[in-house]
Amino acid sequence: MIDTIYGYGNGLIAAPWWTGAGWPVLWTLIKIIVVVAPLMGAVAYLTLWERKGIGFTQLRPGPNRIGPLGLLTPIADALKLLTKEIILPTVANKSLFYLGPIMTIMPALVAWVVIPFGPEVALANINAGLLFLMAITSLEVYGVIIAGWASNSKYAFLGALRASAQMVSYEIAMGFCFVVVLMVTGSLNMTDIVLQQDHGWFAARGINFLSWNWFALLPIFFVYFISGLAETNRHPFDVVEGESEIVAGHMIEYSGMSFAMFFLAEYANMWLVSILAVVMFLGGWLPPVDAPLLNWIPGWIWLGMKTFIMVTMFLWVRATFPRFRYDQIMRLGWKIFIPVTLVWLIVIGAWMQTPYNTFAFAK
Amino acid sequence: MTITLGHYLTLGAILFALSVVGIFLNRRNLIVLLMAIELMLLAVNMNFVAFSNYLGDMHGQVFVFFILTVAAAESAIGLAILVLLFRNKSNLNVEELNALKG
Amino acid sequence: MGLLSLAIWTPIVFGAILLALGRDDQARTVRWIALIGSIVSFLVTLPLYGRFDLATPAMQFVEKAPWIERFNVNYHLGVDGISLWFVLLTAFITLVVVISAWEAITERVNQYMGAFLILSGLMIGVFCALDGVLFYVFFEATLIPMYLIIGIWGGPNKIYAAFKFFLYTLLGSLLMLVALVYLYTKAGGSFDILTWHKLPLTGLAQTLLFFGFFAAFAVKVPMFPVHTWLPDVHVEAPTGGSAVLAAIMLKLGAYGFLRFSMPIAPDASREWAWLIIALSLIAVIYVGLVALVQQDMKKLIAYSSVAHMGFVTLGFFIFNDLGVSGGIVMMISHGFVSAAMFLCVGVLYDRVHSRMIADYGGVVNTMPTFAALAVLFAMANAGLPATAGFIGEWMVILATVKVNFWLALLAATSLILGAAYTLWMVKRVYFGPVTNDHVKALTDINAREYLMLGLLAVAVLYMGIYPKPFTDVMNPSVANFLKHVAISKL
Amino acid sequence: MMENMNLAVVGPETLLLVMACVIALVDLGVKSRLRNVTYWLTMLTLAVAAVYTGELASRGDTVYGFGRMVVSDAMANWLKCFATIAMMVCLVYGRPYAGDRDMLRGGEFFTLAMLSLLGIYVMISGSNFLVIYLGLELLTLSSYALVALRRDHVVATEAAMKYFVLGAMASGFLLYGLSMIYGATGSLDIGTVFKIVGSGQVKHQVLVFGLVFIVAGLAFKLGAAPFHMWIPDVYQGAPTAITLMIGSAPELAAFAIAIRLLVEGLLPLAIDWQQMLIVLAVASLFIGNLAAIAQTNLKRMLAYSTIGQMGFVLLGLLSGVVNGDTRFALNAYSSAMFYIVTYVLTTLASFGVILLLAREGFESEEIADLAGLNQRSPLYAAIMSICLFSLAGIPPMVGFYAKLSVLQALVVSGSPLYIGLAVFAVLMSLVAAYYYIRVVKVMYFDEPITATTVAAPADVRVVLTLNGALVLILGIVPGGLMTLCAQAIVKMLTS
Amino acid sequence: MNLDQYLPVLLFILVGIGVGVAPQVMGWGIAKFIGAQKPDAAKNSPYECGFEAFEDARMKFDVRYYLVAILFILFDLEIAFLFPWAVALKEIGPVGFWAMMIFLTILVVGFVYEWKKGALDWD
Repeated sequence: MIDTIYGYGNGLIAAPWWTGAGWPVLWTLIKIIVVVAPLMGAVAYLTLWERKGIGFTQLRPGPNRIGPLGLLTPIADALKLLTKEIILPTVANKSLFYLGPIMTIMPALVAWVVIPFGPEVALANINAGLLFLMAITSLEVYGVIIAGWASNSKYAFLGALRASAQMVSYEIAMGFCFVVVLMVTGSLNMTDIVLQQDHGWFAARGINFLSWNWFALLPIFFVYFISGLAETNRHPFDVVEGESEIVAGHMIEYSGMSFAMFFLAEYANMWLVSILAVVMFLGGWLPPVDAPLLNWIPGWIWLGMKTFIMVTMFLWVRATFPRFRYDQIMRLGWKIFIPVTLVWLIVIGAWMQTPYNTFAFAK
Repeated sequence: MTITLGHYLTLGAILFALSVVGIFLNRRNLIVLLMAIELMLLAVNMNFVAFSNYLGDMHGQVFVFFILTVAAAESAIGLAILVLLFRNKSNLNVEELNALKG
Repeated sequence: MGLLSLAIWTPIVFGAILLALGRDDQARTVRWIALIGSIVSFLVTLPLYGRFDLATPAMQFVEKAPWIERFNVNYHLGVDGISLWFVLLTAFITLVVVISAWEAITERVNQYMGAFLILSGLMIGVFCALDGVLFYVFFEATLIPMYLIIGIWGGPNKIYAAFKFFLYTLLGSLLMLVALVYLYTKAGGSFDILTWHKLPLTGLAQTLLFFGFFAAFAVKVPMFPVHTWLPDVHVEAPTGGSAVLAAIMLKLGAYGFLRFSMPIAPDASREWAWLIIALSLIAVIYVGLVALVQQDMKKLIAYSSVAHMGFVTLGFFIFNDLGVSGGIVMMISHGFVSAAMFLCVGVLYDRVHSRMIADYGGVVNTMPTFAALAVLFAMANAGLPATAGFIGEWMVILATVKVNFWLALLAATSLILGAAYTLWMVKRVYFGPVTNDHVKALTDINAREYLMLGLLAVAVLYMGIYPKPFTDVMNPSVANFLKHVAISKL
Repeated sequence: MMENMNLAVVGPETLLLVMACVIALVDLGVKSRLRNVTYWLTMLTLAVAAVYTGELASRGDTVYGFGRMVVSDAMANWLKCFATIAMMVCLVYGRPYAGDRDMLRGGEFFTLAMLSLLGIYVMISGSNFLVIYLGLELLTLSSYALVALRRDHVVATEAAMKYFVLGAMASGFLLYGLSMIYGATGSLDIGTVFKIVGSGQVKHQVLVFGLVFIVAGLAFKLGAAPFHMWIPDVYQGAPTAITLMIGSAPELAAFAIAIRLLVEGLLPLAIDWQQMLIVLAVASLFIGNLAAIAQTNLKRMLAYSTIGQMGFVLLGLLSGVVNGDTRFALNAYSSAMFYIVTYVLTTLASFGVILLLAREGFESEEIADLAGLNQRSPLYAAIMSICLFSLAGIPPMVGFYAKLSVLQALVVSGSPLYIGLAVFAVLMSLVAAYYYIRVVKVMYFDEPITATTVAAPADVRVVLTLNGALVLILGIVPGGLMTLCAQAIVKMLTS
Repeated sequence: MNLDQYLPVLLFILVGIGVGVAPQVMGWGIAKFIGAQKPDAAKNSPYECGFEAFEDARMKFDVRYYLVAILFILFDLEIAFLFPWAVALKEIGPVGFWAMMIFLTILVVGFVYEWKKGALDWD
């Protein structure tokens, strides 16, 4: 069906500029919107799900006024933010002040370009997918730093410093996690990473979910998930905007839609980290067991389900754990995660040198 | 218009020239100096990658990898020295680096 | 180890020992060791004369060992009739200088004595070296101890003098270095001086080499326009420094002409002889006149040295037997006489602390013995017959007459001028009534000074009365030298 | 790939690397102020490395390793051996000084010294642009950190900053040149580059374009004018112990890469780089020596003198090929090598004396601070003056033979231009003699400003005396070292 | 090399920037339109819990942040080295594995050094 649409569009105008450049661009834009629009919706409703979920944990109803079960709350929030006054502090660097939110939201969205939603379904099935992901998510720090610096406010500045230090610290642990995944996959291509998990000693016996990376790389999976929490500045690593200390961190001076950008980016990142976890560790769109019924369910549903579970974990953690102290955060990142990942990296590397590794079955 | 080796090399040369000019003409801030140095290495990288691709030889890209790493180490040390200097002098003005003369 | 090596290294070893182990609070021991060292050094040079074969012009006591194989540089020593006496002279003067410093030097005695002993060894090395690099090394190395001697123990303006000395002489010798390297190349990788003597060279090359060497040696001699460092240095240098400088170091330059310039570039030497002769005559006459008006005894003797050395170069560049021999004899005699003159000034200076002629007068009344010796040396300096100074001047003038009468006449004015400035100084310093309290308080020389001046007096008289041992040694070599120089290399 | 790995080639490097790591870790547990354990461990390692490289060098084999990426030949091993000894001497001299100035608080002093030595090794052994570059960076990065080791010292940090900026720029230049050569020849391997450039198939303009940058980068590293700007500032600003460290052993490495790049790699372009080197040499001699006269700071004066001395090294390097005739290569390069080795030896002793005189809170950097040193300590005054006379090229110090061999290399070529250069060099060394003997004058003729005697730890005293004596002894018997250099260069040229 | 695959990346970046710019412009426009734009000095001054902002906010801050930044640069680069190695691990065999182990050993030495030096302590 998609091919039909593509072909129809391509035939719309017979000029070479259209078939050569115009239509592919337009087609790509359409695809991008197909990804971004649901993502925005998911982000919006994640906020609601978060409030509802936490409310449930704390034995209260959560938002329930606007729409049935409060289902229209995100829309109301959006409207509110849209109409709020945008404040530009007098001492701020004007252009940087506006650049901050852009630099925050842009990477959070762009990273989705390499996410595979199915065997052949990815906006850009590039060979250096994971590398691209690392590169683009690293830019996230710029948004924080620029916002903190441009605000020219002590709280913002301190918050930005803290946030960036925390983010870069956990980025290292996360990078090591990526490396380990790469070792067993042997490819940077996200689709390959998923497909590789379909092979292995367990997969050959039908219990596919044990061949997924999470099992063999369990410590790495944990480190990745926790680093993901820290990367997104989520609980319990949310000292960045610890209300009792530095109010709202680097976004303190922002209001209205500018603030909404940060907000959107944070939730988009949560989705991103979750879906990445799924792609890298939980077999992406693959069904857990090699059964006809499960195989019949479309891959994107599996992917969606897994991702939803992962993102719910974020909320669960938030509802459960108290906030870390900053020094504890740094200690966890540097002194525990890095050694753990290093050791596991070496173990996996050594294991792969032996003929007894489960990855030997790959392809 | 196809992009040829010459274009890459020209870009590299322009970047290189920019960085040299940046180093010599910059009189305001040391950070800019560090950035100019990084830019210089990037210009070299541009050359190496372009040549490597043109020659179909991997060694140039390997070289780039090492240059990147060294550049990182270099900027780490540069930053460290910068911090020291800032703590000692409380500014990063190039023109005020004048304790040494003769 | 050959005799020449012994002659070179004995004083250097003694000097090094003094430098390394001597301490200021043991000045007495240091002096005695220095004395023993200088005596031993002198004694080891005596067999050179004893065993010298008077019949041959060839190099004798030759020692040759590879030194820097990479550049084919050899430790190549040897003496012929031209250089033999300078070896002995150097050792002798060093002995005298060590004695002269016995009481005058009280600070850092070990360094003073050590510097002189090492200097002595180095200068002997210059006279013995038959390898270009070896020669240069010794030639240049003498700068260091001399620089320190002038700078540490010199007079009030010593630093200026020391710098002037060092830089003037270094400039010259660096150009010589280029010349040496050029010769090495031309000779196909050999630094052997005797090989260079036989090396055919083009006219241009000879001229360039000649001036390369000229730069080094003319400064050292010193010849007329570049002589200005000498008076300054003499005035500031300590007595011993002046003595060694005048007696031996100046001869290094003149010796260089004989060993390098003339035999290696004979054609250029002949071609440019007029220049050297002209400069020499200017030195003799003009500098003689300058000497006449000096108020400072040391300066006067310094200018007189320049004039005398002008005579020496004049003798060399008229290219005949008598002239060259005369020049060499004059170098030796001047070695004795100028050293003695400076030491006499030193004796006075130690007592009165002044070198100005005007501060003295009637010294003969308080120091009769000393005055007698001083007058003897003054006469020798003026070239009076029966003293050492006479023989050389006479030979050179005689040789000049053979070439050109008018030149000889001009040269002969030196006798008049020399007599004038020397004897006038003698008159003002030693004779007449006692002019001031300082002179009245003078005491005559003690045994040590007597010994030192006596030794020199014996030498001066002996050479003046019986010069045959000196001329006998050099005759075959000089003859051979002139024969060689007469042959064109073009 | 595997079969020509030849791990033995990097034996000394491995030793240094392992021990550098070990020492870094051992030092973590060290409490003493002077870091005795670390110090002796470092010295032991360096001693072993010196013996090891010396042994390899005297064997004289030329061995390639890692697919011709590294080479271990006689020249490399001798230079490594000398560099190691130089580094040991630096550490002996520098330790009391560094201890007084709280530079030993962490153990970085020794670790960084070892790492910079490792960089020197890699540079010397590199036979591939990449390896040379990595060695160079290891050396310079360690040096930057060493210069900034006195964290609370404004001048030192400023010097570090200048060193960093200009050093990084020099690396950038060198790299840019290398990238051009790589593009033109398609290889990073020096031997291959040599063959391809020699075959004449490559466009000359591209090569020369790259060459200009390479020469500029090398000139930066050697400290030749007009790329000398960092030398005076860094020499003066850095703590003296560090000045010594960056002024000694690294010069050997800079020489080695100059030989590797220009001679082993780009000899067919000699006509082009010679002209550049002539300009550099003349400028270095002129600027270095004239600027040195005006200095009152001893370290700064020695820095300018270094520039002048580098002019001589360049003269040695450039005289190797005359109008495409390589007959004189051996002569020229061995004279340059001899020059640089003896220069390092002399520098060690002269900075050793400065270090020795520097007491706590007093740097002894001004020339005037040496006043009357002879009265305070005749021995050290003698050592210093031996060094200065050696630098001035007065026999019988070793510096004279260095100058002689370079002049000889120039004159032997017979080219009038080169003879003219020799005369110019000679005149400049006269200028140099002026400022060198001025220091001697201060030490011997001036009255001391303080009467305190000079005290030094026994090891410093012994090593310094040996070092000074060696300058003199090598001046009396220079033949051995000269032959050694010649043999090393012969092996390098024939391989 | 197929660069076509990168077209979506480029476009997505543009879209991403657009998503950043558009709402801000929109929010600004709407706020202006419905009159919710009433800035005053107090409102526009930096937030300081009610105090006057009496000095520049870009003050000197703790050196440990620099340390983290520097360490990050270094470790991130190690990861850059590990990336191609990890991808190719299956092809390069034991030699590649051991080469990287040497590298990691040195890295670990550096890491231990930092740790013991207290560079990783935050208090």
